[in-house]
Amino acid sequence: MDLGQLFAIIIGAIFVSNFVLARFLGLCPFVGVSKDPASALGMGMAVIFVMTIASLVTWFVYVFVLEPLGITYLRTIAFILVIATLVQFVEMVIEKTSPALHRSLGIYLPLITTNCAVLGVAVVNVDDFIITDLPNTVSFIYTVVHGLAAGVGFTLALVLMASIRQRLQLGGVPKSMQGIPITFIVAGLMAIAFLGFSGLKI
Amino acid sequence: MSVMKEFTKGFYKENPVFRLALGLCPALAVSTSVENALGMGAAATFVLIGSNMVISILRKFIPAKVRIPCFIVIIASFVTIVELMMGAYLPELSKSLGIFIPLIVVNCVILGRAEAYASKHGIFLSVLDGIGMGLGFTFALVLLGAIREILGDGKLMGYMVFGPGFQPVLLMILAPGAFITLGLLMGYFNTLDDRRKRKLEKDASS
Amino acid sequence: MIPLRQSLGAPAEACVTVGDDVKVGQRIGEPGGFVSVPVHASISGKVAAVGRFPHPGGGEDTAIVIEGDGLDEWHESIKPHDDVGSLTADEIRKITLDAGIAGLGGAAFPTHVKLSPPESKPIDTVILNGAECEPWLTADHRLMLERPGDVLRGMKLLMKAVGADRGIVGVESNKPDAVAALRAAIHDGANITVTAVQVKYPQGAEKQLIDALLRRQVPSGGLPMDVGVVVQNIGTAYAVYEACYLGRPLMRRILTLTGSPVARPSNFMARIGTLLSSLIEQAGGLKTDIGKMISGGPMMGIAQFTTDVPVVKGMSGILFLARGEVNERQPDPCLRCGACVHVCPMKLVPVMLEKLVIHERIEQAVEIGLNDCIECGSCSYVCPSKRRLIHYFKYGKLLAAQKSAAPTK
Amino acid sequence: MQEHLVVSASPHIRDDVSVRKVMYSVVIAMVPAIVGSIYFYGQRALFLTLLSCAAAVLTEAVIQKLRGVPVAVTDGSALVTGILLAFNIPPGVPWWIPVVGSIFAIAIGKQVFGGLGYNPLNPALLGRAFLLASWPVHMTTMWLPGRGGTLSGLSLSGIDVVTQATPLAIMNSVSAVISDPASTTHQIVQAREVLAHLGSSDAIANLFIGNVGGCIGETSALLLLIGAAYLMFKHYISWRVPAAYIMTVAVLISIFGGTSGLFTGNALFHILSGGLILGAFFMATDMVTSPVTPRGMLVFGVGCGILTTVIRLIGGYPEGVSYSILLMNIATPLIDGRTLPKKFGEVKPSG
Amino acid sequence: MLSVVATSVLTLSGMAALFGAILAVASKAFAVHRDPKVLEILEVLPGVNCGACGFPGCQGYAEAAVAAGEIPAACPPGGSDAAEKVAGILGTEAGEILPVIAVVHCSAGFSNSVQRLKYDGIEDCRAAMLVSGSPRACIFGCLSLGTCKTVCPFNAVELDDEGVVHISRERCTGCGKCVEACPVNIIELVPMDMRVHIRCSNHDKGKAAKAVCEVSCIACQLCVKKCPYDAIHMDNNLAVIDYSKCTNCGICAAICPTKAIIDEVKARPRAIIGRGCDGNGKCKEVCPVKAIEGEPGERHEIIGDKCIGCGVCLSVCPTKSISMVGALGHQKGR
Amino acid sequence: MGNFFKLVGTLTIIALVASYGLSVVYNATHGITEEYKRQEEAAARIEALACSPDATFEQTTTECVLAGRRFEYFTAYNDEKLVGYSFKAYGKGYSSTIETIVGVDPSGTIRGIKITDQRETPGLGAKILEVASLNTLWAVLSGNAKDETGVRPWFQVQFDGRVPHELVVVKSQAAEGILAITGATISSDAVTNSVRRGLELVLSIVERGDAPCESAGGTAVAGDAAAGDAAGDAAGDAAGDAAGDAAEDDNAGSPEVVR
Repeated sequence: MDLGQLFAIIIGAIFVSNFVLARFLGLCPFVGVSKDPASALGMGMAVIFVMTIASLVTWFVYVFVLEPLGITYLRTIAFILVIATLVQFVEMVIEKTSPALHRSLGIYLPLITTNCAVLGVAVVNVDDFIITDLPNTVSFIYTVVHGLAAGVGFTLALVLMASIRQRLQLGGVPKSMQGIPITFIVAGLMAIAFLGFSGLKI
Repeated sequence: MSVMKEFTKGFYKENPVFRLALGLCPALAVSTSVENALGMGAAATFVLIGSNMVISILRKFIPAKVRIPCFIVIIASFVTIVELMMGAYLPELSKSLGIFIPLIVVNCVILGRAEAYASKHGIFLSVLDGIGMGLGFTFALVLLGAIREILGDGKLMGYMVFGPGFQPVLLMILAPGAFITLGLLMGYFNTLDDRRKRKLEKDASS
Repeated sequence: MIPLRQSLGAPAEACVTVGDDVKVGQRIGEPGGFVSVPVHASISGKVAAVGRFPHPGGGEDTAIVIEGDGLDEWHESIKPHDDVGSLTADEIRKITLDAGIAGLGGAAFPTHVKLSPPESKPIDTVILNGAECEPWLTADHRLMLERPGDVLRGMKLLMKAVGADRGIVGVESNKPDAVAALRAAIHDGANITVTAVQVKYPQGAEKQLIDALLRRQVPSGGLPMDVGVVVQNIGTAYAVYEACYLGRPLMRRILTLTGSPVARPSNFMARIGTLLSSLIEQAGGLKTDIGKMISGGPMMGIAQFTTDVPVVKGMSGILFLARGEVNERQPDPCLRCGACVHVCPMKLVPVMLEKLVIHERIEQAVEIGLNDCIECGSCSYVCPSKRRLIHYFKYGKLLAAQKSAAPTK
Repeated sequence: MQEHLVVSASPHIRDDVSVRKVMYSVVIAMVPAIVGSIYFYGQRALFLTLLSCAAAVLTEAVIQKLRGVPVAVTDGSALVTGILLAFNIPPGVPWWIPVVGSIFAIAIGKQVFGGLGYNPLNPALLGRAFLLASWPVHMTTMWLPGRGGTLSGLSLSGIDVVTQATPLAIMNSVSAVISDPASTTHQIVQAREVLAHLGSSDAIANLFIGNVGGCIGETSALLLLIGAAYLMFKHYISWRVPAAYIMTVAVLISIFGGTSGLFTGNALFHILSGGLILGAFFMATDMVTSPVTPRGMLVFGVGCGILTTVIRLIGGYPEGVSYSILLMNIATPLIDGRTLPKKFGEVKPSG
Repeated sequence: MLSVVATSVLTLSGMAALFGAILAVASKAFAVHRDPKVLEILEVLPGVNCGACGFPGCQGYAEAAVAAGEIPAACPPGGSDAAEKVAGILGTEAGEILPVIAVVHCSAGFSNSVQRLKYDGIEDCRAAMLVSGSPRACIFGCLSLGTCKTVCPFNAVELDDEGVVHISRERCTGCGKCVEACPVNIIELVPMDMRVHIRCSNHDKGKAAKAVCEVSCIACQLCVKKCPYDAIHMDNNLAVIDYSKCTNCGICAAICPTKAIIDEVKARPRAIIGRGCDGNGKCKEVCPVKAIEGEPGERHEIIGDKCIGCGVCLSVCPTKSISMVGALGHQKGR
Repeated sequence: MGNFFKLVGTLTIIALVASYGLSVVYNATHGITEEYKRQEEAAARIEALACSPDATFEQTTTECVLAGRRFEYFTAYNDEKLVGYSFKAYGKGYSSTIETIVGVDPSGTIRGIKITDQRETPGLGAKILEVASLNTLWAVLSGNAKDETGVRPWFQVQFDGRVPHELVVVKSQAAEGILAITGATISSDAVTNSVRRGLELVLSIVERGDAPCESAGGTAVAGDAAAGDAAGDAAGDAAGDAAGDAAEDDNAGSPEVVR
């Protein structure tokens, strides 16, 4: 393992192949919770947390359960089970400890379960870090860092989008484009701008 | 609501992608070509029908508290079946759809229909709903795929549409093209809807 | 015609009825509250009507119409005070109140209220605002030139009333004659200085003036007294002088009548209640068709729709604009050029405030300083898109007030 | 009957600036650069610029008509977008490039959001980014040599200058050669030579005047600065964004931009090349898409500077200006919200 | 080595059991008390968050309702329907909520009333009041700047080309937002079934009122006198309908000389005189619109397009030979 | 408590049934998938080496790790005669790892390559598989299409007869090297660089006979391998192209993988 590589993973996941803008993952909450920056940030934090933990747990499940038993074909179902449990667990904890946060995220907290970014990060991790012949410690660190960075990338896109949408709400947008359509246009334009990060040599 | 209506609503009125804004991730990710769009649509439709059917059967037995995990397990099973079958019989397609096959699990269309429809309706209607929604989803994907493939690659189903002089708009194939196309299509559908509503209102008031 | 709403706060209540005979200086309206001033007759004659008439502050309000008898008899209560030097602070305040003095700068804030700072806020400085608030107006300038001594006498009384030991007259540097006149009138022993300040709109706004003279910033939402300062207008000081030395209530004021359509733009010492139409006659009438008539200056004044409105205490001038001078362009979309941010003397962000008010996000607007806006008009003036910024801010403040006043059920 | 008096809220007098005035001033400010481009690249530059403008104005008019809002193309904003887009394309591209770019810029970059004043990203830059992503070959190879000069402003040997025409692109590729451990000694020597050429006063002078390969309007720092000075004099653009932008690039390039260790970068070369002047004065200052708060402008400029440097030094693109401005455009609402000026007399917010 | 089948089954069901258990335990440990009633009530509310009830949105209303154990205030948009449901959830009896609708007491348009100044500013009545008072010479009347339209959450308010405000009966829910917003207070909530309204708010004397607006109430008192139900009285030079007495007969609207009273009943029944008529002429006397003619002693007749269907004649006919026919008797032009 | 068991029980039972069903499907399909993969690979090896289908292959697993995977190669014999070597190269493309099977003749020149697995963007990166077809949709619909079976993708054809130092991606036809796919330099780079690295490794093993990577499995090698990945990962797609010159970025910064 070297730090340069770790750095590359982080930059890659946040900017270059941003989960939302380049990989199309996690679009439902991206559209849904990007109405105001405050709750976008809350949602983002929740996603960062869940993604990191999910990466960690799915790594254990894959490396210590599925692979040794030769049932890697069950990874989808196993991962989603882990994630669903995890999210529901987190939801209960947040609801108990911070009702305000819970209210601002509203129904989108349970939707993290169905946030394909979370399952996506687990699946990508397997493809990129786990099935390669990296030593376990290295692949573990890469996996967790990648989960974290992907979450940060998601949050970055979400918060930027929320602040733009807040400005767009203050007028201008033609009626038929208001809401989700314009959000997608903005996402497209953001993706164009993010193309500027492509080809970063790290 | 008539059976026919139940079936066709997925196309336009409740089109999962354009109207309900569900299942967006695969809609954008695999709509780079019509071929992929069709494959994804078929896979999703299969899962949709299967899970709607099973959930509709089991709806009486599943306690509310573990409803979501149960649904997910059921859906995930169907997805894995698709994954395995595709790997065996359609290896090329399976390769090009990539991680988006496993991600059908978290396609909001499917869980959404399970939650909103199949867990409340009988098996016949649920299957019908699954077919309708699945076809609507496929329709949306193919439409997106066709636009993007024609403009972005100058091809349709892998065959050139224009002469060799055509310079394809590469952006359409890239991520931004997907977002913008979907945004514009949604806006267009909104306009259509608006016009329809206004006409209805006019008819009603006169 | 004398409107009863002469100051900020509650309007006065009429204490005469139709048919009564009144004399100059007679009290005809009792203050309607603490933040309110009494109203006095400015001519002698008969009360012809008490009813609703157009008010220069906008809309209609109750006014007392006095039919003049041409005698101009003074009311018997009007007599000079004997020993002005021995008046106590309380007495000065009392006289100010009885004389119905309200700030003559434009806002017409009752002067006695300003002179009654709470114990917890000691006042060390009285500032006399000689920075004419607005372009075009020259009323204060004339007063400083013609009655510098009386103005300073009034000022000393004001200092005494609030217990301040320092007095500063701030005059814009483009009026060296006024500075010289005032300086010449200062006699020994009085701790009064005259300072020339930069010519810059809105230098005459009290918070900006305090900042320019003393480098003290009045806290957001606070009053000058929070930094130990009382700011008074030149005209107010003169009115205090008249009240204390001559015993006259505030029944006349100096005002500027100007603008391109006016034949002879001039300053008038006009009695409160005089109809503007008669002032216009005095100024030689109007040369051209007018498009706009404004009570006050061009930046903050209130547009009038009829010349049948009376002079009120807060009226510092009347400005006429010819039809061609009226800018009626429809607003363009905001370019976000930021010019308004640049000019705002309160360091607000008008561009955002406006959008928030338009979309009725009043709480958010208040959060970023809606209520700090002093409505100086700078932002609207510079806006290339001609957006109605100030109008929106006034409107927003109204909504904000309604919102906070609305009872929470 | 006399007409009614007009009653409106104060203030009753207005400055005589207007949107049109601002826009046409920007157009005037770009005239020197247009003239320069015709001089350097011939009539084709003018042809492309006119095409781009025509497409922009026409698109705007058509969309406004379709949307049923007043057609306000005469405000000049579409014209500005058209010119700026033309400034950002190589002079050798086919005619349809600026047309398609303008249509995209106006339709997707601006009118979708409601037109002037509402677009979050600079339309001209979006148009360019769209073209760059869609037709990379056209957009990165179809340079024309400056009048009587070479593509890069110098004559070089041994380096593939046909496809790497802009000075910055050459700088990039020779830097890559130097830092590549696989390069032979001969290659490195050659590369260093080129590098020395690029940093020579001749080359810098060429860059300043604009007699090098590059996009239509970006090459002549001199002519652009004349226009920018006019705009600054008119107070239509603030000094904050360009100053912060250029200073940041200068500092960062000086420190990290060299090939022989820290503090060996040639800041002047980087500032004068790759459209930085055009970007800093004409596009980063775009009122609609940059922050309105004074501190926000500084943050915006610094952000642009950092991103430009990052993209130039380690990114996939040699110039980086347009992407960094677009990226900062995205962040503008966020910056505005976080950099509200301190209100006059603001007391420390309690709690 | 176990077969793939066995491994799969064991692993997956093991995981399911484990996670199920975790969740079950956690749901107990982190249980939050959330009143299911609040959620139920939220379901039946219209969900427009209009705030007409006085609470911050529907959620606030629901919480308050549960906390109080009764309906805290009416939900105007939801009407009695929602109230019943909420009451059902709370287990209390809903009070009868009379459906109400907003009515604008002014019908001045640009061409039939006098402006006194040229307003240049924000299209909003409240904002206009700030700078100038009403641009109309009639200071009681509508400003025609459409604040009621902008505040209406249900798109029920329209301004026509003349600047006259119309409120859609179908869309108005009686939430009262416009009433609150109108700076000249000319909007009132009246019972839904009231269809005849005074469309003026001018308290000036007749001459002054007429001078500024052609469709103003000139205080002629005709309606007060003619109203068979004593439902109109004068309040400071302005006719006011007492809605508790009004029967929508429309007489006042028909006789008002300035058309300041509007009759919204589109289709009125028509009186028909049957065979039993003995020609006593009582109906002819009372008919406010002179729609009955006939010689004494002979069967009287109704003049079709004059009858407004007020039904006054019905009560005076000694032979009970007058009847009202259909609601489609004639269409009153708007 | 009964409730508790009901919850857990339901979930467990559903998982049980599901996993049973799945494992059955798995058993049914697994063999087919594996067999398909094996056959495809074998066919690809033969195609890449352009040798007779009867050739025999001998697998060698080395100590080296390349692109995160243990490096293996095959030595091909036809009638006991050495035909060449074949190996699988992995390159991290834009959205996937591209697998390429490379055939090398004993002299060290490439005989051919065959890309066996890729999930690059259709219309962009996926053009590494594109056959330069001139048939339009209309031609196909009207039945006028020319027969194009057996035509190899033009991108892959470029590799034929190349030696390691020629494996450089270029942007214009004027320059010598592998011509990149327009707008997809990343994918082009991924293939080219992975092929070159594998080729260099194979040659150093077979020519010098040494196993040049004692430290296989150690962190250093793993890191290096991953660094190769990262460069690919970090680079966007159309982008690199647009740079017009970023062709060499992949190997510019990172040291060669194997010493």
